Amino acid sequence: MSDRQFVIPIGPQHPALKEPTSFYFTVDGEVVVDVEPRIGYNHRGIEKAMEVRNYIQNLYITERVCGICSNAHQTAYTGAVEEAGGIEIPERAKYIRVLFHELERIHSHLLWVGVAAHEIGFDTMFYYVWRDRELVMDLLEEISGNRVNYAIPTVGGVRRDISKDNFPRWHKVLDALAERTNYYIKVASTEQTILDRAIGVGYLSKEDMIRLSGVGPNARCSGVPCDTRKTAPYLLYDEIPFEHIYVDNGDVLGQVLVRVLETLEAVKICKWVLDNIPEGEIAVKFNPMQKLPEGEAVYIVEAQRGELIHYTISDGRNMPYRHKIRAPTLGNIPSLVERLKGGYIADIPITLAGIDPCFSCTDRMVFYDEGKDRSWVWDEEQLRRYGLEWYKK
Amino acid sequence: MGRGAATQIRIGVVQEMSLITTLIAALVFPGLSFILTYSLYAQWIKRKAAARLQNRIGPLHTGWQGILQPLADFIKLLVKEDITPAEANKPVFNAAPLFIFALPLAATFLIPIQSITNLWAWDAVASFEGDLIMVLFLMSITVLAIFLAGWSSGNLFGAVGATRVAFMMLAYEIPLGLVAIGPAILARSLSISRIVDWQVASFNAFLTAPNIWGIVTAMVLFIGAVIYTVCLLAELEMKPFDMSEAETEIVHGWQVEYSGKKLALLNVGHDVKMVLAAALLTSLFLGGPAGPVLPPVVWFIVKTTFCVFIISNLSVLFARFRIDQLISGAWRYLVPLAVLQVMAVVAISGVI
Amino acid sequence: MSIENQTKVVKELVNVFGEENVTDTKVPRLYRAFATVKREVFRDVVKYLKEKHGFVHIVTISGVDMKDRYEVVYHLRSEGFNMNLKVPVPKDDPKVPSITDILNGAVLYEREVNDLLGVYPEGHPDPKRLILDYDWPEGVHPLRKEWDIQTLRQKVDGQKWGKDVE
Amino acid sequence: MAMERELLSSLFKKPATLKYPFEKLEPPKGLRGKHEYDGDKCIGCALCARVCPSFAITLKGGPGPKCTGLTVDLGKCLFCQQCEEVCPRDAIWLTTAYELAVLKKEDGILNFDRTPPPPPTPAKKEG
Repeated sequence: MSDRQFVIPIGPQHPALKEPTSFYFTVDGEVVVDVEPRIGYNHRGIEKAMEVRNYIQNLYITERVCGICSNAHQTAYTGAVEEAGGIEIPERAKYIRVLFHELERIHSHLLWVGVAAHEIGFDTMFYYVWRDRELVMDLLEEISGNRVNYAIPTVGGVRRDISKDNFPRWHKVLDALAERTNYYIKVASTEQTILDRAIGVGYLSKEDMIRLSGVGPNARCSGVPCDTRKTAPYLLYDEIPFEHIYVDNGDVLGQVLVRVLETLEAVKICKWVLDNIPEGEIAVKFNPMQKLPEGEAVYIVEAQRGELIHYTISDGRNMPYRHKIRAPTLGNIPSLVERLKGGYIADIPITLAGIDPCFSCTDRMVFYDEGKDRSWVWDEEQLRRYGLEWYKK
Repeated sequence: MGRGAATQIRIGVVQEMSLITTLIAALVFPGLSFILTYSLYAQWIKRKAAARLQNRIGPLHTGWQGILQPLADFIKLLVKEDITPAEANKPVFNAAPLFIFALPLAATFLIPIQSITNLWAWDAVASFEGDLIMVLFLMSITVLAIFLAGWSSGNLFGAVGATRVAFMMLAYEIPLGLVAIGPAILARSLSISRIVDWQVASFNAFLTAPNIWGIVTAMVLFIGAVIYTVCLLAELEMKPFDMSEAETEIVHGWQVEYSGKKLALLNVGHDVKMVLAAALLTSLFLGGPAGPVLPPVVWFIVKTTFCVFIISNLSVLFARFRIDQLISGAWRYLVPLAVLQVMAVVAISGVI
Repeated sequence: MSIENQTKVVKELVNVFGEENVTDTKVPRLYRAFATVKREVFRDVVKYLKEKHGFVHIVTISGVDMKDRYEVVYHLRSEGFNMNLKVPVPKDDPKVPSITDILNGAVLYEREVNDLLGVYPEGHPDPKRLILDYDWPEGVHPLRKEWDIQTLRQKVDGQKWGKDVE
Repeated sequence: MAMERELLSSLFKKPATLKYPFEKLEPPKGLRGKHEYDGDKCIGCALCARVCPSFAITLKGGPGPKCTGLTVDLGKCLFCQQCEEVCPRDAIWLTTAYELAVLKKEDGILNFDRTPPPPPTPAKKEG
């Protein structure tokens, strides 16, 4: 390190990061030379916790791996468990799962557009996008009973049915969403300050992206056609007509484009589901204490942030022997580091936000404090005293 | 504004002032107390306007429509714990907020607002030939104080913010000065009061005998006002030029280590600076506190409120620029435009 | 891509590397294949798959404690086709050859397995801790089955974990 | 400048923000909120406690007929509605009450009581 370079720590607590993680940036003036990521601040031991809960309880644990892609995790989890246990789910359940998968994609992508606008200092767009995102949030809350953790897929089907009477109204909401998304596409493509901050920022070529195994919109913006819904269709995606979206910009603008265009596609898929859903049962019975036969299964879905894999091993009990989750963000960190190198300090937030990082997903395994051999909680008074003592030094 | 109303405008004359009136002018009205109260009001206008433009409510519960919220925030910050980092250069770190607060405040004393002996006349607390230069000088010195504040805090983000402030000054200081000279050339005076007088006189003359040169002058000055507003946004470190405190990049830039009383001072200092910016915009381009029927101070409040609204609107309209984009943009567009504007002003002043 | 093609790829693997090195192959459904690969030939298998069949994408690496051995599962992908290579690792010698130089994307996953299961990737360019804290005790790997939550909980606050769980 | 028109039109529109404690949003019908319990229907089968993913439900007095009610720790609860789904007698269900903030941790624990049925008569034992 020459004397002109210094290290800027970003995180674990930093306004550009919505979740705790840490990056050490070596900068030369305003230019980033090297990056060292450090994750694990949000490590909750979910994979270990799943080994002592039965398959129904784990449903809700997987949902809480991540707040935004809760339904994607559940879809992957139920898919893996059903595949390992040889359970066939009813046709109608598949439609409802797809509906939620796509509604969640709309809400997640709109959320991302808002966050990205905030990262480049465009708070106004952030407020407006999040206001309009309430449309889909309200829709999800109405169908599932919760804004974030829908708890809709269950082993053997889905938990709540949808009523035909509401379809005309939902169609209207989806139309409104498409209209607003189109408006934001227009804003993003005509507002010069946004283009200045997005074009050429955090560029990564297709070859590098393939080499570093990037996933999701992060890879598709560099021209890698890697949408699992197209390459290895699951649920109903081989029947649904929709576009495989990828652009070869390779920069933040490409990420914006991929996400907003995918939002429009997701609206289309939702409308298709509402038009084509068959009547019938929504779930086959699965007892909470039911045992699964021995076996293993890999289930890969396309979450909003990219390919999400659940790998489950059953040893014949009513709880998994081992359940492995790999969230998309972990797969995107190597390419993110490449994207950050050579950029400006000012571009760090938007490049970081560009992969739509979700470190809750990424850190998910074990918590145990070995040295102390006990757990404890501090109350306010103790915290205050600790703070005072710290400052006396 | 009708012709009859316009003729009612009286031109302020420097009154003979006793010591007591001078003290009252400096400390109460239109000096210290008025400016402080007014700057809190301006902060409320800024916040409320930004909130409404963003389809939010904004301050609401403290006072009518939350008008006392800035005061409440100020008091809250006063009672908060005041931390000086161990790494900081303590004398500089402690003194910088005072300068950041006091320098813009001193500059507002040179803005003509209201004479306290004559309800229908305007007058600044202190007015002398060349006070425009003094105001610009005080504004530049404030930037130096800001730089020292960030640099002395011993924080990496503070240091980055401080260097960015200094870089930004390179970008906006020159067009800011150039454009401010335009009205001064036309008024053939470097005194803000004289510039206001000239604006009123020429406006009245225009109303009695409209001619093409009046319109041309107004258009050239309008371009100047636009450039000036852009530079003021950078001076105030508001979006799209808030890269010196950009919270998503460098947390809060040069302010990052300030807390408690010092942060309260910094915030009020920022508001005073905003009032100063709006007042300068008013004085140089909008005819200052002059207006029909109502006393000057009312016109001053109306016009500066309008300016604060414009600033607030502009600051919610754009994404943040990068520091290199600001500098290259300023030197590529703003500086040549400002030079052209000054040349046009010189040409016009030769004609009229 | 059809299931016949996938079966062919797996068969080819067995033919090229020998039945003693590639065992337990199965193709349960479209886009999925499993195979157990000996540690000695594992790097060559990955190289072969990358060059011959376009398995350039590594999805993740899972570490499993199978009681008598550890198993490191490499989930590779070519387009949609997902190949899962299991590499058994004996408990007294928990090491696997690193494949980061073949598939660059594996760099973090190998560190993760090293952290949580304690299977060291030999030849990894930067085998630092990834998830666990730097002052986490050496040789403690949470995903090993001896780190049982029941006993752990008892150790922490003397309670049985999960009142009614079997 | 792309959003200026939208911004100015917002000046004359009602803000999107709800003045929350003063005006409240009607929750949708299916919202998963606070628990409700009917002691007369409960048979103390403990299914809800066994299925709860976060072990938020405890049976007072143990499972079976001697059960005297439930405690539900809302601090632990995930509001997944699995307890309602699994209950064979519909004795526990989720309402749409969503204002669950409390000042003390202990106030967040719902306490439901149930009069246990009279001990089985000797005649029943014989049968």
